[in-house]
Amino acid sequence: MEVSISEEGNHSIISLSGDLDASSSISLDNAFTSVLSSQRSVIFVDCTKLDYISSPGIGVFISRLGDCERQGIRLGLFGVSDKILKVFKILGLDQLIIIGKTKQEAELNINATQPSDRM
Amino acid sequence: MEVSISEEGNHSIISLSGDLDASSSISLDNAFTSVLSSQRSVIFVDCTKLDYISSPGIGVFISRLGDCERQGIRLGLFGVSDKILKVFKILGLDQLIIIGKTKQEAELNINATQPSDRM
Amino acid sequence: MQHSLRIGCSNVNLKEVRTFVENTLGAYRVPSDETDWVVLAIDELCANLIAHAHGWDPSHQIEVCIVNEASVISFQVRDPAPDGFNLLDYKLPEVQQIVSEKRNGGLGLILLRRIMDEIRAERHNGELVYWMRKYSVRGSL
Amino acid sequence: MQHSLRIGCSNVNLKEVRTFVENTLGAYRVPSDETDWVVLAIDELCANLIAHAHGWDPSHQIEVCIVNEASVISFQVRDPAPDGFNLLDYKLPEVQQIVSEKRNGGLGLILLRRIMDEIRAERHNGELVYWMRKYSVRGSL
Ligand SMILES: Nc1ncnc2c1ncn2[C@@H]1O[C@H](COP(=O)(O)OP(=O)(O)O)[C@@H](O)[C@H]1O
Ligand SMILES: Nc1ncnc2c1ncn2[C@@H]1O[C@H](COP(=O)(O)OP(=O)(O)O)[C@@H](O)[C@H]1O
Repeated sequence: MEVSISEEGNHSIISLSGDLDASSSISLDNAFTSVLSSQRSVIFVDCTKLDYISSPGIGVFISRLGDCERQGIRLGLFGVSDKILKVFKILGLDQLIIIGKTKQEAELNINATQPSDRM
Repeated sequence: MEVSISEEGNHSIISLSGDLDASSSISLDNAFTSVLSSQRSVIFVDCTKLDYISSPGIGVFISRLGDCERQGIRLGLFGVSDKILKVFKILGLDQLIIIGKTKQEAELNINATQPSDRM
Repeated sequence: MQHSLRIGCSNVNLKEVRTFVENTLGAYRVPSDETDWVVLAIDELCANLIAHAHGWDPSHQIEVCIVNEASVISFQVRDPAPDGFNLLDYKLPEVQQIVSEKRNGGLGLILLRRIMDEIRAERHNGELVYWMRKYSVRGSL
Repeated sequence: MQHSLRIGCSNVNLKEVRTFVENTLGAYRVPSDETDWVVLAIDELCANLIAHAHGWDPSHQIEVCIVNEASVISFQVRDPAPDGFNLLDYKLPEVQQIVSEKRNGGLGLILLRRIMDEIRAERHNGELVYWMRKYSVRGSL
């Protein structure tokens, strides 16, 4: 998996490409460490080029969502394929993290939701 | 299916050969009409050459067992193959009619059982 | 592959039905005790339709089809040097528990159990074999 | 037919496992959404063993096997001119009831249901199709 980070205005974007599995979930975790330290108010994860996800990747999202909540930072995924969405769904986690088809949609969803809604 | 009847001392024997199915169960029923009228105290059914049984054949045994009981006549099957026994078993009917591997065994089983046991 | 037989609605044709089922399953090397049950079930159903739906009218026809549909695929993960742990004895946590603890980990075996319909663990000469099947996974023949 | 892959216990080999499962099921023309689930389940199990049973020691090996076991056979009895009766709506009598009434008849559908694991009745253009499967009936490949 390849991970890249970009920072822009009030938000950071982590872009993922390839397979997020047990061997690569650490890269996503490291990316979170980096963007959390930059303290922007929203973190987007661009999943447009993400081909695969397994439980360690989902585990990173869950634990990092905890950090975001503690720091008052909003987290949104976009470009999530049906194949990846159904893994969240089989675990009943598709409502856990704000997901949009596009960055714009994720942004709208984030603005429509109060931080306190997502406890 | 071929059916033959022989009478000997206190018992009648109905011998079956071939397939006892919806087309042939009437022949078994007719054989019962005949041997019941001869009023011997035991009716054996020789199943040694019986290759197949389906529900109409079992239905004849059930209904004719009723006639036998009313007339105080004992009914026993022998030479029943495992293939045929398992059809009785799947219906929970392997205890319904006295069954022996050989005629001698069926005879012993009949003598060991009082008519009243088999209500 | 599909095999089919049409018969007129008369009890004399039941024998042909049984022979058809027996021979067709024989060609697929189905064991004879399994075949016996199927022969009986199909005979019962046909006898039923012949009598009750068609009043033994031999000008009416019914058809028996046997379809060799797809192949069954199973999966094994074999561990020649297992530790003592048996995944199947492991009590799965609740997803909600993991989420509320914001725990990173513990979802893998939950996914495994939700995906697979059957999972068995067997030891053969020290090797641990996890054997799995998902019913919807079938190969084309 | 059996396909197998051995890997050393390192997470970098999980990709190879996934590719192996995907390609093998692809060759059997398993639809890709079914394949996706199996790929995930096998990945989870292997990741689990790699981490918890073998502590990521790449000198330890585990093996993934995919077995194309047998063919699934289903049965149909097709009635082109059915009466209105649906066998599956019919409330089965108790065998004991039939026995105590010394009734000749009524066991056929009981047998059918005891033998078959699945029975469906479907109407297509006026034709009634009874579709049945017995899980233990499998053809050799
Ligand atoms: N083969 C094993 N040997 C020892 N412990 C195991 C084994 N497999 C699983 N476990 C235990 O089961 C837990 C759950 O496994 P899993 O659901 O895959 O989640 P994770 O690996 O993310 O913790 C592991 O954390 C571990 O404690
Ligand atoms: N296709 C059908 N059309 C109408 N009635 C039916 C049909 N199939 C079954 N039945 C009814 O269901 C009953 C049970 O059928 P079955 O178990 O085969 O026993 P049997 O034919 O020996 O009576 C029949 O007696 C009949 O009343």
